[in-house]
Amino acid sequence: MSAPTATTVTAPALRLANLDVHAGGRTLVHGVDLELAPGERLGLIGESGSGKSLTAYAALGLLDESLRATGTVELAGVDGNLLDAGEAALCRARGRTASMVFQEPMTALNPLMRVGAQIAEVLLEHRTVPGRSAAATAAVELLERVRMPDPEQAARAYPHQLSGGQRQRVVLAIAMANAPALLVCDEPTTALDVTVQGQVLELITELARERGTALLFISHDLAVVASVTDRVAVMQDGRVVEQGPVDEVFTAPSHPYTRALLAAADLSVFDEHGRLRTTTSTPVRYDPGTPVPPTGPSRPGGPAAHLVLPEDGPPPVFNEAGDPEHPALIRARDLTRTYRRAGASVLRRSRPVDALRGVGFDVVEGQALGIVGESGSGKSTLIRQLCGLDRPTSGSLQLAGDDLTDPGRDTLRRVRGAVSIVFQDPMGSLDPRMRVRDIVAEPVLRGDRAQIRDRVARLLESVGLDAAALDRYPHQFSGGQRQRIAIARALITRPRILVADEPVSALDVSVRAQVLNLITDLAQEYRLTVVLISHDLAVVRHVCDTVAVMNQGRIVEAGPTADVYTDPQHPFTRRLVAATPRLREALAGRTKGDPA
Amino acid sequence: AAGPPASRSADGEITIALGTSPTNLDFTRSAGVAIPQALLYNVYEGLVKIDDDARVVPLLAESWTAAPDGLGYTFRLREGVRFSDGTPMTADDVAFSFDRLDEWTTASARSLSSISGTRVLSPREVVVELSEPDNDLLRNLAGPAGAIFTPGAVDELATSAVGTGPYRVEGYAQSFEMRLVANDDHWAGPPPADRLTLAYYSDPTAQVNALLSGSADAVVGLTAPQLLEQLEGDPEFGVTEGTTNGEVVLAMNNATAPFDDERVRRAIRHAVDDDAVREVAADGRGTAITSMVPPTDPWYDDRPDPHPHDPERAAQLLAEAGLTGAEIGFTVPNLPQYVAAAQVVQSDLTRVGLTVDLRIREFPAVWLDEVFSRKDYQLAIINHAEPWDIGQFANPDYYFGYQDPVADDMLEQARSGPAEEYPDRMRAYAERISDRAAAGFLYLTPWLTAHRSDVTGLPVNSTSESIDLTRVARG
Amino acid sequence: MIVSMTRRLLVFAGTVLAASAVIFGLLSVLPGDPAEVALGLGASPDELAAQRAEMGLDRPLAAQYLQWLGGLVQGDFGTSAVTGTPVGAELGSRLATTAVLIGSGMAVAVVVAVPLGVLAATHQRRPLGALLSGSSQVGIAIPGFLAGLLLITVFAVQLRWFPAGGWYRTGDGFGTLLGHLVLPALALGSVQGAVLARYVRSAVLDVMREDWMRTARAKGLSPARALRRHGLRNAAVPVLTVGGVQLGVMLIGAVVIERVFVINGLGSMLLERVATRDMIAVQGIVLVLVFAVLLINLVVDLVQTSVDPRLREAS
Amino acid sequence: MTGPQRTAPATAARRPNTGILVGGGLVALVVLAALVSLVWTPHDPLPVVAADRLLGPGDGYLLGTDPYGRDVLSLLMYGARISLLVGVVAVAVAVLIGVPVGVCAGMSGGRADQFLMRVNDVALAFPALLLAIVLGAVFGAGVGTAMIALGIGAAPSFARVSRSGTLQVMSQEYVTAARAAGRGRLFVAVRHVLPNISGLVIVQSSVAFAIAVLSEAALSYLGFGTVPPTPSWGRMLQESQSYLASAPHLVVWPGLAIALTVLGLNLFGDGLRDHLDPRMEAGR
Ligand SMILES: Nc1ncnc2c1ncn2[C@@H]1O[C@H](COP(=O)(O)OP(=O)(O)OP(=O)(O)O)[C@@H](O)[C@H]1O
Ligand SMILES: Nc1ncnc2c1ncn2[C@@H]1O[C@H](COP(=O)(O)OP(=O)(O)OP(=O)(O)O)[C@@H](O)[C@H]1O
Ligand SMILES: [Mg+2]
Ligand SMILES: [Mg+2]
Repeated sequence: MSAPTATTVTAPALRLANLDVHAGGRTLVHGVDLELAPGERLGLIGESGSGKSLTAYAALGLLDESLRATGTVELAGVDGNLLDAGEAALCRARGRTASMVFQEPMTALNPLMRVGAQIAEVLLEHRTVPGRSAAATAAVELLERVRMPDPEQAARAYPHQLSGGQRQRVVLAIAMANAPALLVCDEPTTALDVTVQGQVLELITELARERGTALLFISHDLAVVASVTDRVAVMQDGRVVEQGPVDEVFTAPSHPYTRALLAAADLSVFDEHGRLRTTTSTPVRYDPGTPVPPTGPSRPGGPAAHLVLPEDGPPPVFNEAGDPEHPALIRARDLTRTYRRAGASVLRRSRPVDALRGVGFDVVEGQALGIVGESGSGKSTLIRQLCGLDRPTSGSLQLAGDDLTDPGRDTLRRVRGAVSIVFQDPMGSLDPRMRVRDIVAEPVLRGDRAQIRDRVARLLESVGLDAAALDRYPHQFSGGQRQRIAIARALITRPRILVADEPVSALDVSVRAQVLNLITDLAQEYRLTVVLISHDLAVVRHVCDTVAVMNQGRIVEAGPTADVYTDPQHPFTRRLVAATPRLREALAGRTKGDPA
Repeated sequence: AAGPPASRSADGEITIALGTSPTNLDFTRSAGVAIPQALLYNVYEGLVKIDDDARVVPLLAESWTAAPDGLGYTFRLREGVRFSDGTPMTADDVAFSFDRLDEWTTASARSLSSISGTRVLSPREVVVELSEPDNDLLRNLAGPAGAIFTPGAVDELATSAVGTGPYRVEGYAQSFEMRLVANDDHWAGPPPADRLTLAYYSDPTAQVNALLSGSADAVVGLTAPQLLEQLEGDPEFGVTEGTTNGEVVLAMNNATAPFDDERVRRAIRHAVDDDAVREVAADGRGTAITSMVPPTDPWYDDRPDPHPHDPERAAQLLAEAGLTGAEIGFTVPNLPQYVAAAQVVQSDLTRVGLTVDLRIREFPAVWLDEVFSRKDYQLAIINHAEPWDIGQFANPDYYFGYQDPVADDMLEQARSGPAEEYPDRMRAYAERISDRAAAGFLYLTPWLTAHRSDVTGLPVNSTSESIDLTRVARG
Repeated sequence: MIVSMTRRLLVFAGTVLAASAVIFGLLSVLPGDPAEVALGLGASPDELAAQRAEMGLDRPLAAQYLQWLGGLVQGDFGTSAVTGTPVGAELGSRLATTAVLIGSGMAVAVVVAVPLGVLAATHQRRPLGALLSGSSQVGIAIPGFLAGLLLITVFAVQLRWFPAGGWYRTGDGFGTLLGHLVLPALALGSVQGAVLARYVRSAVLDVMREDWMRTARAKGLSPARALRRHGLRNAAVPVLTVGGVQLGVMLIGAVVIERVFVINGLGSMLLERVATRDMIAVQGIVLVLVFAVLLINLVVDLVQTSVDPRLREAS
Repeated sequence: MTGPQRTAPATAARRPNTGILVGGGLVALVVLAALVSLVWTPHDPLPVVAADRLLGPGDGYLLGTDPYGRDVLSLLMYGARISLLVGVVAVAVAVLIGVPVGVCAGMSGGRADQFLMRVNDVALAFPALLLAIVLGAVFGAGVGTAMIALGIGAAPSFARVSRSGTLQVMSQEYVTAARAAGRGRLFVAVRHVLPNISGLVIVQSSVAFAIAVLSEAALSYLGFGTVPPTPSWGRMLQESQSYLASAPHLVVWPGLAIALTVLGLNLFGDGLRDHLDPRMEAGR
């Protein structure tokens, strides 16, 4: 794996000139000009649908059949305009002089082929290794290089036997196998846990630097872009509206859209009303120096104690309600949930999964508790308990006095009236075949039609949708609007508790800010007790006074949000906090110039 | 067609395409016309046989004399006859075969019920004793019941057939083919063909296609005349149309209402246009008949139909019987020719104001069960293929359910009376049956044969219950 | 893996048993009295009674079922009341015939379907694709027996290239078998092939939309190469299922085709025996047919498991 | 927990594709013929007119006459009724049996699901045609028996389809939301599951309908189909096969009628499938 022979020092790794992408009549990308010097790392940011991916695909000639690209695409090692080059030439270039890492690692690998073979293939395809055996060993080396635990073993594994992070490592290994002159990454870490994301990003930069590979890095997460790239281009509606060195663009953005984007992305700055900035509320001037304001409404009855799960001994009760004035609305003790994976047959015993292991905590009336943790840590399971969608295997759970450990019908009805939930995926949580009016009214089990109708109307208004929305179907709304509808549905029963499972992780930066604003506002307006789940510390930090960190079915640490973030006690929390990319730190880190 | 079809038969072999296939080789226990059609005369032989002109001629018997009182026949047997397993055929075998008749479970045995016993005079002479005079005896001896078996081979009749005939059964695969090979030490010398392959086709179209594509050398007993059009006038093929004993009968259940009323029966016969039925069902072939008697029978008469096609008369008769607009159940075998005929009948009866409910039933199983055995029918249609079968109207258990002491008496007189008066008395009997409209007699089934022009010796008519292939030859 | 195998086999056995019970129950209510069929016209009531007793038709259903089942496990399908011959032996030879027919039919189907389907998918938005999927649509729309009749008229009656029907005899050469096989196999296979082609097409289309196909392209594989190296094997998984079902369908399609080409296979045997109310035989035939279908499903199941590691894991 | 995602295509908003239009057109044609035949046919299709047997196209009969002297065109129009009847009833039976089973299995899951699907497997092993033959023998052949048998035979496939559809719907968060809001199984089944699997079921129906039409023909050919004199395309084919040489037009017309109907149904079904499949969005 010597440095690529094709790339010449002077020629740019990639040059896009006046690139258009058309779909039928529509033009999706307008006159994009981009240039990457060899080894340079360029970030491409912008809202969903702004044309980032199309631009990237066009650069490698991977556009969908139905799309047509015009303009100039020049790639080091391929002479002439790539858009005019034949399929053969493109094939020679792809995977050798330019390669790509995609967003969804779970589906990016052939499920029927061993991982090693899939890596070896790209080597053999371009004859960069003498033969099969050489390819096989090279594959193992590559796996080792991307820090895959036990590479020999992994080479023999099938994709479904690897975790998301591991699969993305494999994809990366494939991409870097032939030390390409250009590596394009389209949201490479969006699907990964924060801690894993950290490692993968590190790996990408490292490999790129080591092999002198130019990097075109697409992400909607500005902090990530800031930490990875040295130049950034901002796209809006298929146009590049601004590009330049990261610290310039991010500290002194010239284009209003960039400003708005930055403002919305940073959950630690607020407008004059102490609310998050959104793309619509464009600030006069964006100044990352603004100090972190106090987090959301503080817990009634004084802040929670900052506790950590001891190595040994029984787990403590986190966020315990001390003040009798403010009793616990939710009271969980030693909560355990063990799943037996739905055994496919009498004859097959399935090994149990401990989704919750002895979780104990309180939630005080009117407080906003955040729960953070990685995928599979048990967050959703916990929520299912709270909503009476699932019963704990052992332990006790009380909600407003009702015992949810083994509830009767009317207990359930009461509880379900009192708790309502907002889900992660705004598409999946709305029935595509129902009108908005019916969706929102769904939780109302009985009552006079007319009343319900105008209650629905009023609620839609208060989540910022006009009456016209009533008779439309979910697909006619944007992601953010859909999440608003979901929230409206959650509030129609006037619940005391609002549970939100990753309410914004599927949303765009700008929209995210709006929805978070909405939640905080409504929480105050309806005097809601909020339990908010997220893998994004910043989100929790903005909404919640208290945070509990979950890991492998346990709460490992909990306390006032600020405390936990500023001095995390438990090793896992530390790792989590450390791994979380923050724009401010990222920029700071850059100014303390690093070799690039 | 593109040139003469290359015959796919091996040399010395002649392949003959037939219709429905035998269930097995045993016509003493298994019903169905297919078994005797294949085996009688060709594999099994009786004392006498019926030739292509419907005459009774000697077979295993050289000659015979009837006792003056008509209560016995003495047969002189042919010299040097051997069964295909090598054992010589003697008078004892004849005695054995007739004594064994009561072990038969199939109906045909009943045709020899007048035999009371046998007496062996010498290896070549045997006396058949009768309980009553029987003018039908010789004819019935020419049928399956008259076949001569050897005691050594009656245990697995279903799978092996040992007879004295010119052919032996080499193998049989049900509904596929029966392979016959020449019996070289047949008393009349080896037959003209070394091998006969009887190929069975459930469907007439397939039969004719087999001939056209050279898979078969001849089609015998074709039930779909319209298929012959493409062959007629083609020099490569020969087509013959002969007569049969098969009267297509529109049976009415005389035992129950409404057909216990003679007016209704006559109305039906006036209503149905027999010629139209023949036109549609037999493509205009076959012969018109006015009673259950084919032209080949001695007592056939060609008088005009006592119930000519006359819808007005029919309607009138129905009105008299108060049956206008009634619904009639019509139970039909699920074979193309019957379904076709039935639709014409239905159409005709509808025209005279009756509602006809067609009940198509699988033949044989269900149709026989409903019509023949349980007599649970009003109107039915079937081809009565047995020779001299008009006597069935006298059988009280028979599905016609026809009660007529006078007629019964006439038949009795005819059967046991002097042989020379037999034909006239039978003619009278047949007329009465038809006059009383005991049933409808639609037409006489044609016997249709098509063959490659190089195949000769096929029977033209179907006069017996056998398909006599003993003279079939190539060239 | 072992556990999963035994599990599958147990389930399979259970299913077969259930099926056998259903078959027996269904057929024991058939009208028409086998005893009567055996005896023919005008048998006397006591003759019938005797015959019934001889056939064991007078005993309670459960007993009859158990007896039948007991015979089956020893490979004895009973003796036909109508023909007086053992059913098992004939079933064997008929099944062999039908198996050959279906085997060749399936071969034709696959040969037709795979290229047709793949091309139709890869040329989805081009004239060729439209043409191919159009022609497969037409193929599906033609009744199998009509296709058979037309083939006979043209290739057997007019051109006289092949026999119009029938089957080869033991002792005939392979050529004869082939001659008798061509037309029925075409009639059976072309129609099923058209059906299969549709599924191949959609399977390939699905596969072509997969992310990992994009990865393969990004590796530098040409579209065709990517499809061959990665696509087809994946597409095979769903197609296998359909193929299994198709085989089952063919088994029944064969009933019709055998009638058209007067082939004495299982199908024509079924029709004959239904017509003669030969219960024991019909039971045997239906059981064999159903068993075959179930067996096919099982095999498809196992093949898929061996192809797809994820399934292997799951079991 | 994925990154920003694009809005799914507006299924309802898209205009029907060519498959739906062409297929729908063909089917509509058949339906029209059937409807007209209720009030008018060129000749009375039932009575036999021996004099007019086997006339070629023209001379008073647009498409000629059959061996019974009946007008082929009138028979075709009348036959459309039967084919449609068979299809509709068969599909109705299949849906009424299959969908509830599938939805129950999919919603209850676990043991109940296991059991239902096992039963379904057994049922699947009885192909519709086989069922029709056996049932035809049991209850007497006839269009009624055939329709029911074909329906029962098709039910398992509906159960499969609706089960997998149901499983997909049940895994959606809007179902969780409904349950969290205290809605019962029945509500979920009626308001969420059924509407969302309706597309699948309709597609399956069009396929099953086509199969039913073909099966009716095959059954009539085997003698287990429509009982005369009721005209049916299948029986027209069966009756005319022995005239293939002398009067080929008798085979052509019913054959064409069947082929076009099936073609129409399949085109419609495929068109609908593509129409409902978001991934087909690109390029349309
Ligand atoms: N094959 C296609 N046919 C038609 N339109 C398409 C196609 N692919 C993408 N688009 C449209 O082009 C626009 C840009 O798509 P693109 O994937 O580049 O956005 P993006 O910036 O990558 O968004 P995200 O951050 O969600 O990936 C979107 O409006 C999308 O709907
Ligand atoms: N129905 C179930 N059957 C079996 N195991 C389950 C089930 N639901 C969850 N699990 C397991 O329980 C553990 C916790 O799942 P849970 O959904 O609570 O994690 P999470 O924190 O919500 O993850 P994510 O952030 O991805 O939503 C995981 O290992 C998961 O595989
Ligand atoms: Mg993108
Ligand atoms: Mg979750």
